[in-house]
Amino acid sequence: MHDFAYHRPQSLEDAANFLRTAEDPLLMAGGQTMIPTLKQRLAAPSDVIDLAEVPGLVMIDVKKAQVSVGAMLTHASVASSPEVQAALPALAGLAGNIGDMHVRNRGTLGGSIANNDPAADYPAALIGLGATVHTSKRQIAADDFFTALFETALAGDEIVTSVDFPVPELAAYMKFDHPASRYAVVGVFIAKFGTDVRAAVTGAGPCVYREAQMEEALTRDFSPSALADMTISPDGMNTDLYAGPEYRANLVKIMATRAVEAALKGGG
Amino acid sequence: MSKHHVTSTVNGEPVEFLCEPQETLLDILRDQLDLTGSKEGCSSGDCGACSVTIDGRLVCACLVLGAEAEGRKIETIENMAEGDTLHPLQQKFLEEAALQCGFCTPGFLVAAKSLLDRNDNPTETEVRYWLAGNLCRCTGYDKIVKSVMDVAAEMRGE
Amino acid sequence: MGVDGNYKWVGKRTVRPDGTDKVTGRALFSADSSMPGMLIGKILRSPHAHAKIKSIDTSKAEKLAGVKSVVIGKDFPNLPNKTISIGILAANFSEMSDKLMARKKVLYDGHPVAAVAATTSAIADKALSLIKVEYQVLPHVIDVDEAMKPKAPLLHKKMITVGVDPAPTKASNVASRCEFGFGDLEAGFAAADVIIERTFKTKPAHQGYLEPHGAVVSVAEDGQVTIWCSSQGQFMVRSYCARLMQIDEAQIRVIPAEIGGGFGGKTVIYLEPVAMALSGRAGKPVKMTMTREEVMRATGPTSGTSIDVKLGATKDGKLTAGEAELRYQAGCYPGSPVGPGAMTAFAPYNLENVKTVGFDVVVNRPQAAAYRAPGAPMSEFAVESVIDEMAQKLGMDPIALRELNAAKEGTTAPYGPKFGPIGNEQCLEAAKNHPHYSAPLGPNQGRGVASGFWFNVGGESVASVNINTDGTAVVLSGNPDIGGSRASMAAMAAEVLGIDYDKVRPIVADTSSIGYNDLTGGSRTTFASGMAVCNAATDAVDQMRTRAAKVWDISPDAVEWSEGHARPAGPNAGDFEPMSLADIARTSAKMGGPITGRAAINAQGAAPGFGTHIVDVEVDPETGHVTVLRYTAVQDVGRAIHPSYVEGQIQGGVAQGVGWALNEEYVYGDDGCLQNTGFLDYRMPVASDLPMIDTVIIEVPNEAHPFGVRGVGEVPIIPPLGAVANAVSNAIGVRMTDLPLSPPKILAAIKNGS
Amino acid sequence: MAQIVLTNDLGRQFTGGETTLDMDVTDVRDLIRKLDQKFPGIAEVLQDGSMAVAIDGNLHQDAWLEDIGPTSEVYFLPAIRGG
Repeated sequence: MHDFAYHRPQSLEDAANFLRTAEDPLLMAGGQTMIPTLKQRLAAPSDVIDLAEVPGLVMIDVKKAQVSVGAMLTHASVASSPEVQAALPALAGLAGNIGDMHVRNRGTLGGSIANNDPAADYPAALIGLGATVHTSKRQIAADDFFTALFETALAGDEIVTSVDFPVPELAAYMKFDHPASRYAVVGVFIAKFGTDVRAAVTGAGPCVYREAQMEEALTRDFSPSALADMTISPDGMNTDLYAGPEYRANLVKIMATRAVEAALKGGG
Repeated sequence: MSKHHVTSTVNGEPVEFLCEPQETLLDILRDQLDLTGSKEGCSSGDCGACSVTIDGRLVCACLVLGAEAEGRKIETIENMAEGDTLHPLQQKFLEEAALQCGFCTPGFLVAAKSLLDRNDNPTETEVRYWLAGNLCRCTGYDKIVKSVMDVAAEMRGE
Repeated sequence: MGVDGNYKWVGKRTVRPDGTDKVTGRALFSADSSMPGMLIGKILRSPHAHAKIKSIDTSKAEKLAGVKSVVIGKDFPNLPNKTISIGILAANFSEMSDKLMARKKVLYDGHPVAAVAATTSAIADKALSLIKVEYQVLPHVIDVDEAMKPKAPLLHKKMITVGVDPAPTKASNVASRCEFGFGDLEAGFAAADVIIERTFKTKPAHQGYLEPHGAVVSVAEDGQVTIWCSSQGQFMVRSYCARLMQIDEAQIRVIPAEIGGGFGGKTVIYLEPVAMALSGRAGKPVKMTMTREEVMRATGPTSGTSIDVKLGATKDGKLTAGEAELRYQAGCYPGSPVGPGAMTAFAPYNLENVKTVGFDVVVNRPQAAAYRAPGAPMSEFAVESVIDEMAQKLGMDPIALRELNAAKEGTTAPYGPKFGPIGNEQCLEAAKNHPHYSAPLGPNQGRGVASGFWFNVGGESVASVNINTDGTAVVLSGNPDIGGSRASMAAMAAEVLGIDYDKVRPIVADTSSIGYNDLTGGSRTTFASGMAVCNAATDAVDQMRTRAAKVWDISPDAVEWSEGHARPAGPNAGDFEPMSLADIARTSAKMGGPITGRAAINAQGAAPGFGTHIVDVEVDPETGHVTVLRYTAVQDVGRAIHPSYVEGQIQGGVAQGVGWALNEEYVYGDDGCLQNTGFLDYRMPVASDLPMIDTVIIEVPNEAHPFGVRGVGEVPIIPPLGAVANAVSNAIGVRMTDLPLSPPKILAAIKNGS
Repeated sequence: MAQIVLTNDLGRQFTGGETTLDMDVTDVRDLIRKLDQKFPGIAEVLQDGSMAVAIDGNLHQDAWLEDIGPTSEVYFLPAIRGG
């Protein structure tokens, strides 16, 4: 690791102040991506700002139509919350299949979405459910939050505080995970709100996105067969050591179909 | 960069240490506190050989900064036995030959204990998924999984 | 004693003597030791796959505060370019030295070019960044078939293929050609009703030991060297360091740390001579440990291969001829395991006409290191795949086809000699009769079977058995305990001495405390060192019989040893109260001094091992994902000294083989640099990837060993590649020939139907 | 007479292709000595540790003192290393 200063602010304001004043600051939530990145010297921040002691970021608030999750809540906490399991099983299931137990015990919602890894799971849930991101400054609709590869709408001194997930009628997330990292080679989050259907795809492209033709087809007929004749174009899809665009395009359709099946069976 | 003065509890004992911001909890445990039972197999959180618990939660010590230990309770493999009595998992690993080279063993034991502390009736699948963050190259996992299942059964009084 | 005896300790599931230290975190592995005043050593590595080193400037690094020594290639002795055998290993020390620290050229991404020792890890890192190396990048080649093409970039401009007549006049990347076989291939194939020809490819796979290489080295002012390190052989480390650094073996003491896995990958050294050079210059001890990235980039995986197999059979299933050409990546210098690959390829079969030809090919990768049954998993994968296909073509059960053609006692092995008593047929029969083999399969599921063969080796071993005056024994042997061998040594000693297992303390001695031992490898330890331990214990027993005879004033021949007691026998039977080991030991001072049994042998008669594996898989036809549903491994081990650790060896070998078959591979970029340098991208199986692995132990004793041991560790990694590939092929109806069987590859095969 | 079988490589290098020989020998050392008389230079290769010998199916490495019976079958083959 390069040299850096470590700070542990006790309030959101202090944390934001560090972001404003430090030369090249980096926020740390669970550190599960950040610390390996620092070790590989792929990042060289002047200051690391640990959010662990900032009050109010570790919360779950489950209401009938909305599940709110604090930015510093770990994946394990979301996965094991009986309230989340009851209200939004697709979200609990998604959180419970991120990485491995060690990662889930440290990794957080806020860290995941602020990093916006193209193969991360949470962004699919935010887009799929049409969530709202609360920050230290404002509210941002999920559709506006994830802007590009590893980029978000967050300003330099802005900190994610929580996310509101609307509770859908039906939802499910299915991913084909990378055999080693457990990141999504492709993951598809399908949610049905009355007549409105959202289909979010992660892993396939440089950034999480909504698959419009899928949403239209499922809006007409929320069943696996509605996707049967659909062709997903591999254009612009990711290539990595594991798989190429054609394989990913196929997975988008397969995972979406399985997500619809799972959603109809009650989610997961 | 200035060192941080950190106060925490390690294996039930109050501990103070000075650490550079870049030092991980694993560095502190091994190099400063002489607790070399936690092993460094990858340094990227992928092998689980450095498994410890922080405030009761299973983590990879290589992906925690030393400075983060401030005010936390850390438990390592060195505190798993009580006095001269091995933890039932340690005893079972010995009896069932659930270790070969022994390098991954401390991490597996810490991880398995963390599971059984929460769930004394895990299915084989639950055990396998809970331990999926720990790599073993010698055993094929068979005897490790069996040992954990057996200890769970004993803990339930079966 | 005797191979058919009933034993008190041999064959029992005892608790290993080093177990408590290993479950409490107390056991010291290579990175767990420190010395006062110790420096941290680190290595600067080539970022290029192939390049000329134009210059190295270390001046800035040397001036950095806290840096105590810096070394580059020219600081190491130049050595004669000749291959020398040491025990069961062979090495060219000129090449080995160049691999440790590049001289004129770097030959792979990760090749060391300089090293520093500094007071802290951070200063050492900083010093590495201050070393300036000017490279002239050269074209590189990674794939073995590419490397054999006439216009391939050459790694060594003067390398002429050995083993070809007349010798080629032009240099190439083909280091050598080897050939085995006998009979008349043409006639054999002419007699065949069915001939199958296929080409197979496998990727390099890493041994994947969890403990990265590490060493602490102290060079004292008088030149005495002490090395604490983890390796598969402390004597190997000593021999190699002495030759590489041109000092006497007697000046080096290697103290073996616990070893966190090796699987062949720790039969070579990477750090110790570098740490010696750094420590010698700095006048302080130096500790070096590799990162996982360094392990992946710069330590030996096994070869990637390309193999052609041709097999002929009559319509009733008699194999008439087998032929294979094997092309193995050696890495940057010659030395792939293509020889054993060629020798083992057809070994489970009785063939009258057989020929295998192997090519050892240099490429811009780290030197291939031994990996469990070096060379055999790949060649036997290729042959076992063709056997499976042959069974399909003939409409025969795949085990029945194997049984019909099985090598047995008296069969001429494809590499020449006739087999003695072997357990090949017994393994096949046990597999056929196992409930697994007849269990029903569901949709998208497939079953695969494959056999495997490995020679097993013996070699030099020394053991001492010291009898203590309280009636206990300390057993010294010289092989690192990589998977429970202390337990086996203690059990065998307890059996011979006739005392309780708990009264025997086995010690892995350092190079200055015991005579020379070949390393732990080739499945030799329980066989060869076990034989030395048995002989040493017998030597101690003979001494105790002699002492009892003196007490009783009878001939030593009239004293027998049983259940830990000297007993008068023959004409004197019943004349005296038996004397226990403890009784004799208590008076040892009065009766001539301490009792120490010793044995120094070159163990001969290692007997071959065979195994047959059955695996069921389910293939997701929409994604190509493979789930391993059930696994059964049958193996002839001669005698299981400790059945739990025998099962463990088999289960571990299976897991490695499954990883090799399904997921593990080295991925190189266009620049020849390794892209997956960590466990995040190099996928070894985790617990959730595998089912329970059932084992069936067959015991066809090896008459050469006091308890019948054959050796266990190598065979179980051989069949999984073929078994898994056969299972997947059978599940999807398409023959899979290119490992690893990644989901994209399988899906493409399903879609293309070929 | 014991039957001695050399590898094809040894045949190519030293014997003009001949790989099967009948010889009167007592042990491995004696065999190597007599082979070298017939095929000068072969002893160096047979003794440098790169070759092993199988006597009546039993594999021996570095074993000069191993007995060879009057009707033994003796095969030279590359030494086996291990992992």
